[in-house]
Amino acid sequence: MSSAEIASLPESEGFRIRWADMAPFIALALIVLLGALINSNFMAANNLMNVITRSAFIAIIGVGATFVIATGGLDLSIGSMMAFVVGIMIMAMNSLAPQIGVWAIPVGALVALVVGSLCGLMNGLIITVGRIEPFIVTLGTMGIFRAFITYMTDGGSLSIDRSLRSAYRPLYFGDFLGVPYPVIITVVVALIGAFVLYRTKYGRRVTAVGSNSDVARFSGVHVGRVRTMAFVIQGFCVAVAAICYVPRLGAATPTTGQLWELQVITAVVIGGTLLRGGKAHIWGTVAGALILEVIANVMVLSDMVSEYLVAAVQGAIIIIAMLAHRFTSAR
Amino acid sequence: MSSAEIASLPESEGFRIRWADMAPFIALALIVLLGALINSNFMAANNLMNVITRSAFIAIIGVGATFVIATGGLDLSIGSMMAFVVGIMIMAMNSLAPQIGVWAIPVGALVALVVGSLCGLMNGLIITVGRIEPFIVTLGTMGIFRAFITYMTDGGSLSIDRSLRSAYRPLYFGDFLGVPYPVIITVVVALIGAFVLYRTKYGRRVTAVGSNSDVARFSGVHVGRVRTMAFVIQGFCVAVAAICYVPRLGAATPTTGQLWELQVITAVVIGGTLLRGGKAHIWGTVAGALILEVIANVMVLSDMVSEYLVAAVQGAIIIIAMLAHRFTSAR
Amino acid sequence: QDTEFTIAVSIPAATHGWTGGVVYHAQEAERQIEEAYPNIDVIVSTASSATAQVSSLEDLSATNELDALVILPFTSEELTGPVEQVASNGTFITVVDRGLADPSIQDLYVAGDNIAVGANTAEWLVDKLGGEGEIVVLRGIPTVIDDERIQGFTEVIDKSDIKILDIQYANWNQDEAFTLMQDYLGKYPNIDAVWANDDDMLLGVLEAVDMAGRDDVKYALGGNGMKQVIEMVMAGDERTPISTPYAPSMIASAMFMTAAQFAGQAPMRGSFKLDAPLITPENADQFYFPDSPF
Amino acid sequence: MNQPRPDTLQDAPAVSEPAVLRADGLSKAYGPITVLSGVTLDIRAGEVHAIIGENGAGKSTLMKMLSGHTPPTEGSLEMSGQTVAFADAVQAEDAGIVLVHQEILLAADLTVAQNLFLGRELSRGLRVDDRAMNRRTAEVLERVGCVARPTTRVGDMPLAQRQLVQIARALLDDRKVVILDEPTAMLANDEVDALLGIVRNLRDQGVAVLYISHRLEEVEALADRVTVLRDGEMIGTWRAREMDQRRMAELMVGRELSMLYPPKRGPATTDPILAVEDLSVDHGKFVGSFTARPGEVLGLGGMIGAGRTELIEGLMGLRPAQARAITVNGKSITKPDVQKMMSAGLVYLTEDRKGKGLLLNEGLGPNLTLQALGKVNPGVRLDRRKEVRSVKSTVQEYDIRVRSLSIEAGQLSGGNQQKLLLAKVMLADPSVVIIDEPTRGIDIGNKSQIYHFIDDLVRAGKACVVISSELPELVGLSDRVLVMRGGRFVVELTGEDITEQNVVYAAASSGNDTEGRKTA
Ligand SMILES: Nc1ncnc2c1ncn2[C@@H]1O[C@H](COP(=O)(O)OP(=O)(O)OP(=O)(O)O)[C@@H](O)[C@H]1O
Ligand SMILES: Nc1ncnc2c1ncn2[C@@H]1O[C@H](COP(=O)(O)OP(=O)(O)OP(=O)(O)O)[C@@H](O)[C@H]1O
Ligand SMILES: [Mg+2]
Ligand SMILES: [Mg+2]
Repeated sequence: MSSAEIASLPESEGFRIRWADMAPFIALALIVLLGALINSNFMAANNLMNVITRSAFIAIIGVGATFVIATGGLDLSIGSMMAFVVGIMIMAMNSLAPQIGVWAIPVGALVALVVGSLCGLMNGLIITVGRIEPFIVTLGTMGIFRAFITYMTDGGSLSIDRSLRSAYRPLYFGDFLGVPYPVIITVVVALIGAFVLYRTKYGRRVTAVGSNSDVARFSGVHVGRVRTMAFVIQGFCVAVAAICYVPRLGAATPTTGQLWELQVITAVVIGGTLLRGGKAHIWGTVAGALILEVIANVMVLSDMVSEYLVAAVQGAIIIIAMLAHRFTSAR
Repeated sequence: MSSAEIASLPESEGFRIRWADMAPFIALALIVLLGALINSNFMAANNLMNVITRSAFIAIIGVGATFVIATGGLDLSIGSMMAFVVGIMIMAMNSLAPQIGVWAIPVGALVALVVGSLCGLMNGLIITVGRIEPFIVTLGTMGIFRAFITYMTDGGSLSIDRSLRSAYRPLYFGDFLGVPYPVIITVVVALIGAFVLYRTKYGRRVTAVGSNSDVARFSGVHVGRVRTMAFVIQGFCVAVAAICYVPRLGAATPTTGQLWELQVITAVVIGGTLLRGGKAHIWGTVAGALILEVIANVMVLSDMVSEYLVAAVQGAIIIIAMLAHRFTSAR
Repeated sequence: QDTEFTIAVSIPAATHGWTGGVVYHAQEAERQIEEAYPNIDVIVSTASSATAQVSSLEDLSATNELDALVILPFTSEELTGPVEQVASNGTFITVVDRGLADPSIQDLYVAGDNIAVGANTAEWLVDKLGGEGEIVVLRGIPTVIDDERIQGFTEVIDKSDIKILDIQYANWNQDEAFTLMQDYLGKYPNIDAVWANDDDMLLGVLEAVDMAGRDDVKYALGGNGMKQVIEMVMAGDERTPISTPYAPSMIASAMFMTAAQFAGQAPMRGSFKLDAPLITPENADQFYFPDSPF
Repeated sequence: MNQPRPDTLQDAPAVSEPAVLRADGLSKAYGPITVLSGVTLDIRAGEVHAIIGENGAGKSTLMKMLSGHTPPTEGSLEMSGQTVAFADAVQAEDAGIVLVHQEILLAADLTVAQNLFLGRELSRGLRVDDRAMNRRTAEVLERVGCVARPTTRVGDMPLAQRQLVQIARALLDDRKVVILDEPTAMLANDEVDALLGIVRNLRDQGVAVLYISHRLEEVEALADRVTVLRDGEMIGTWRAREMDQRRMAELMVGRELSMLYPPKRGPATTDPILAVEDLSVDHGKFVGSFTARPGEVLGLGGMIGAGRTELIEGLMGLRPAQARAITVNGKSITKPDVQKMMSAGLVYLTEDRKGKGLLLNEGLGPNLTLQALGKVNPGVRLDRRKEVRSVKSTVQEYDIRVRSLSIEAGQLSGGNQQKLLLAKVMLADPSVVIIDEPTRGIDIGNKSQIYHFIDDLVRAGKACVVISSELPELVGLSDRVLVMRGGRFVVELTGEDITEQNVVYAAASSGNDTEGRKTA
């Protein structure tokens, strides 16, 4: 092959890939369009801001899940872990509030980050050291975390001290130059996630492990360590989400975060990350989280569907969105 | 190599492999032993019979799930599908009962089998024709089936006609030579499943597709058809479970079959089938279903754990059982 | 003719029998109100968790000028702030069933009394068992409702010589109740009575007791006033002679009262506490709604 | 102890360079099965040391032990006199020993540069330095003659290029010992020449090169010393200049070899059994018309990347393709579909035996019968006894060297995998066989066996299409050759015209057919 030919070779290939990467954003745009058509209120600045702010939780946890899934893992415990971390955090804050006042908030947040990371570490170690399917391990720890939060709340609920509430509230409801804090936090988390995934050695190894763990091992990558670390990142992200969550609802209950794991994994997969690992799209995950939240919002706004059928329509929209972007991006 | 040499080649090195296949049965034995130690009532014939009969549902659905998972798929919709099939079946029976009396039962059962298979077919076709991750598709159809049953029951419950109840009841509560019918049905389903998986061309293709779908495709296997068929089998098994289920409580509610998908997948994985496909153990799945049911039973019988923590101990036992059989069978 | 009014109704999604009844009655009430008062628009929105309920509140108030909000909160603590937010726009607030942590937010309160559901059942049981005996209890999903019922029940039982042998979660699910009851029966050779805290679970319990053919179980009680169970009460069933109403129709009452604000009738404010009297064969027909799915 | 050691055979040189790596009595057993016993070997700096032996002789196993990929069951390694034991491949690489595997071992989802630097990424601070890595990658790629870009995803590249990427990875750092396990099996002439140049270069820089190949002419041209393995035993080490190809082959096989290529059958005059008219694959990227007649071998020649594999995969319906008309055995098909093709009697043996040919985790039986499942089992039920019988007869007929019949396909040696794949495809009893690289990784003794096998097939009235990048093979086997360039056939050669020069000229020249695939 002559060098002239070589020069003209792939070029366009990168373009095609990037086009496919756009799929979740296109799907998002379509669903937003649909929303605007169905209900004129949908595009109200207020409504859009609410939806975006709310999607922060799934997006933040999703960034962590993207790491786990990219290594070929899966974490079903995130919803319960989130409830557990929220519980611990509230307990820590409440017990500190009498002594240190509002300083209990940052200290509690710190506790949350540590506890979240440790929960992730536990998941990771059981999976890598014990060599058990992540599905089983995290299903087990899902039960464990859920039981702990039920125990901590005595089956009821655990509320944050009134004295802390007003100081803490702005973290969810406040904004900076018009941008709500949770959105800022999501963007920061996603930026850091993208940096770690795409620009650091560790991120390189994450995709390598997910793509072919044997090759990674031969190349001197500590496969177990990379996997475990992904779960720690997941735990950390759960804790960040928990920190944003508490000011919104102010309490932990045994049902906090229930079924979030399914939403998070759906967001990650819709975002273009492969469940088998080896490929990761942080920003796609964020788009996926937005898609889910927008669909739920549109369902609330439109009055067309019987209350019983909301879940059906949501499920159908997700499938149709995936089909649509498969058939548009396939050609 | 001479033909004499070939004839003398050792053929059954299979022994070591079969030993690893025993793992779920060993785990089951251990947990039964544990149960016997913890509570003397555990070994009561009555209790054991209850537990075994109860595990029929998960085991029967698990046989189908083993096929799906062996092809590298995943079905999250089974719990809701089961509720949906139960609902349709009850409606069919109730509307037929006035005209054809108890004959409504077999006709209703037939309807269930057809509806179940069609539900599976739908899942399979969306996945293979649309080329979307099974996780996403079946999460979507999970919502759809769940919404349908909620709609059909108006959020309440849908009971079978009183006139059919007594005729139908024995299918769950009755026995043949002391063996409860659900147990017999489970064994029959597992036998057929094992036959199809290990002794037919189709079964061979199932594992081939799961272990490397490219190789299967290059060998002229209809990969899509094999995958779709696995989902149909799954749907059929769900319908069989539904047929055994109705006589027990005689009603469908929006909570029927909730979270069964997680239990079923856990049973399949505990049984030794790999989530990434290519390896399938029908009898392991049956053992896995028993393990789950025995653990739950032991938890109730033992007085040691707070009700809040039951889920934690269950989760921990599953993880520990997996760890134990990993470390015993690894050497 | 008149101004248009918008009433938003936020309730839990139909995840089990009782909430299914709530959804049913809310939808019925929506139809009737919209028929009766053409200038009132009712929006019913269900949510499957506290988080989702907060989200739907945000959605409803961001996109509509709400004149009134009727809410059956998932939990008290978690919904207080968000409802307060809605109230600050001048929206009329009707709270149903569970009170908010700060009662000053609400204009109208239609309360169920979960503690009484537990307590009344317990008192009846103490009376019938003569103050002694061994019983087992099935809990629902770990939530405030469940917690309050159990609290009301155990407080009364603790004052008697009745022993609660065991108490476990069955998640308001018939299947799980059946399974749990089978295990209870296997574990305890003598059980005088069982309380299932909800009629959905009671059906599973009865099935398990019947199958085991155990006649030591003298009483099997639920709660909530489910259609099938009330039929049993009316028929004078010996094992289940009573139930406790916790009518999901309270949402409809609350909606009608709220609508009345805007239909020009006298303003309705204050608290209405629904009693939890025992449903007995004598009064059962008052609690029987053959068309309700619940 | 840094003193030179005499070789095991008397005709080896008495004194030479000191050994950088020395294997002492290495043995390897899998369970009860010993696959290699008591190998003692000196590897010296600045020397190309060839290892030859039949398929399954234990060459790859030996190399894996030398490079830390598998621990030996017995024996020890010494580097410059010091006893070493590598816990894994990484330690061996740190010590300067690198192995290029016979099979492709790369992460398909990563780019070329990412694969090359996996585990030792260059970075500036926290950030990986992609620019520097891409630059270095481009340099090494150019050195090995690979036209891929550093940013191409490996999974999107043809096998040959992947092989070059593997070699490039080994050359990224300075090494003491470079082990190449059949590096040229997937390469065509030009690339092979480039590679031989690289190997010589390495040797001149004082690197010790261990070289495994079934192409004995390469060994003859390159090696300083040659070690022969047979059935897991070491036969001995010789100076290469004392050996010729014939001697090597005899030592490997332990008997005299018959003629390599069967006599040609001459051009067939029968009606075509396969006629392909205007087949267009991947939306016009690869286009071609050709016919195959019973009783002839049609060779498809071309440089690597010409698109022969793609065209045939399209014909089989394994890629998006459309044709004006395809006639197989009288059946006419316009939209290729793999099941239709196979039931019409057309089969294709892939060049990618690991990725598309064999189920590596399954036993011999399931692999063998997968394609012909319907033929082997007329009913729904599997006939397991028949399966065992066909495994046994296959092992015999194709001379698959296994020490146990319950082995998994992935545990077979590379050459034996190829034979199993051939057997699998033939079990379907096809009337037209298309074989992509029929003897990739097959030893010299078995090569002629496979050639004769093809000859028998064709003489029995079947047609065979052979894609081969090995020119002597293409020329020695074909009755007619079509040469492809840039996704199009450019020349048909018959009879006397089938020569290496003509094929190379047609494949490489930019004659009047200049429309390059990607240019425009
Ligand atoms: N994991 C394993 N378990 C059992 N046997 C194995 C395993 N790996 C390799 N073998 C056996 O070891 C023997 C030697 O294999 P090896 O790959 O070293 O041969 P080779 O000389 O490289 O052959 P080829 O030229 O075909 O590549 C073969 O019989 C093979 O089946
Ligand atoms: N994903 C891809 N990206 C870029 N080029 C590709 C890709 N896939 C295939 N090609 C190109 O397609 C052409 C055909 O590749 P391939 O090497 O399989 O052809 P071939 O003629 O069959 O060669 P061989 O002699 O190896 O059989 C090459 O030019 C290759 O670079
Ligand atoms: Mg080899
Ligand atoms: Mg090729």
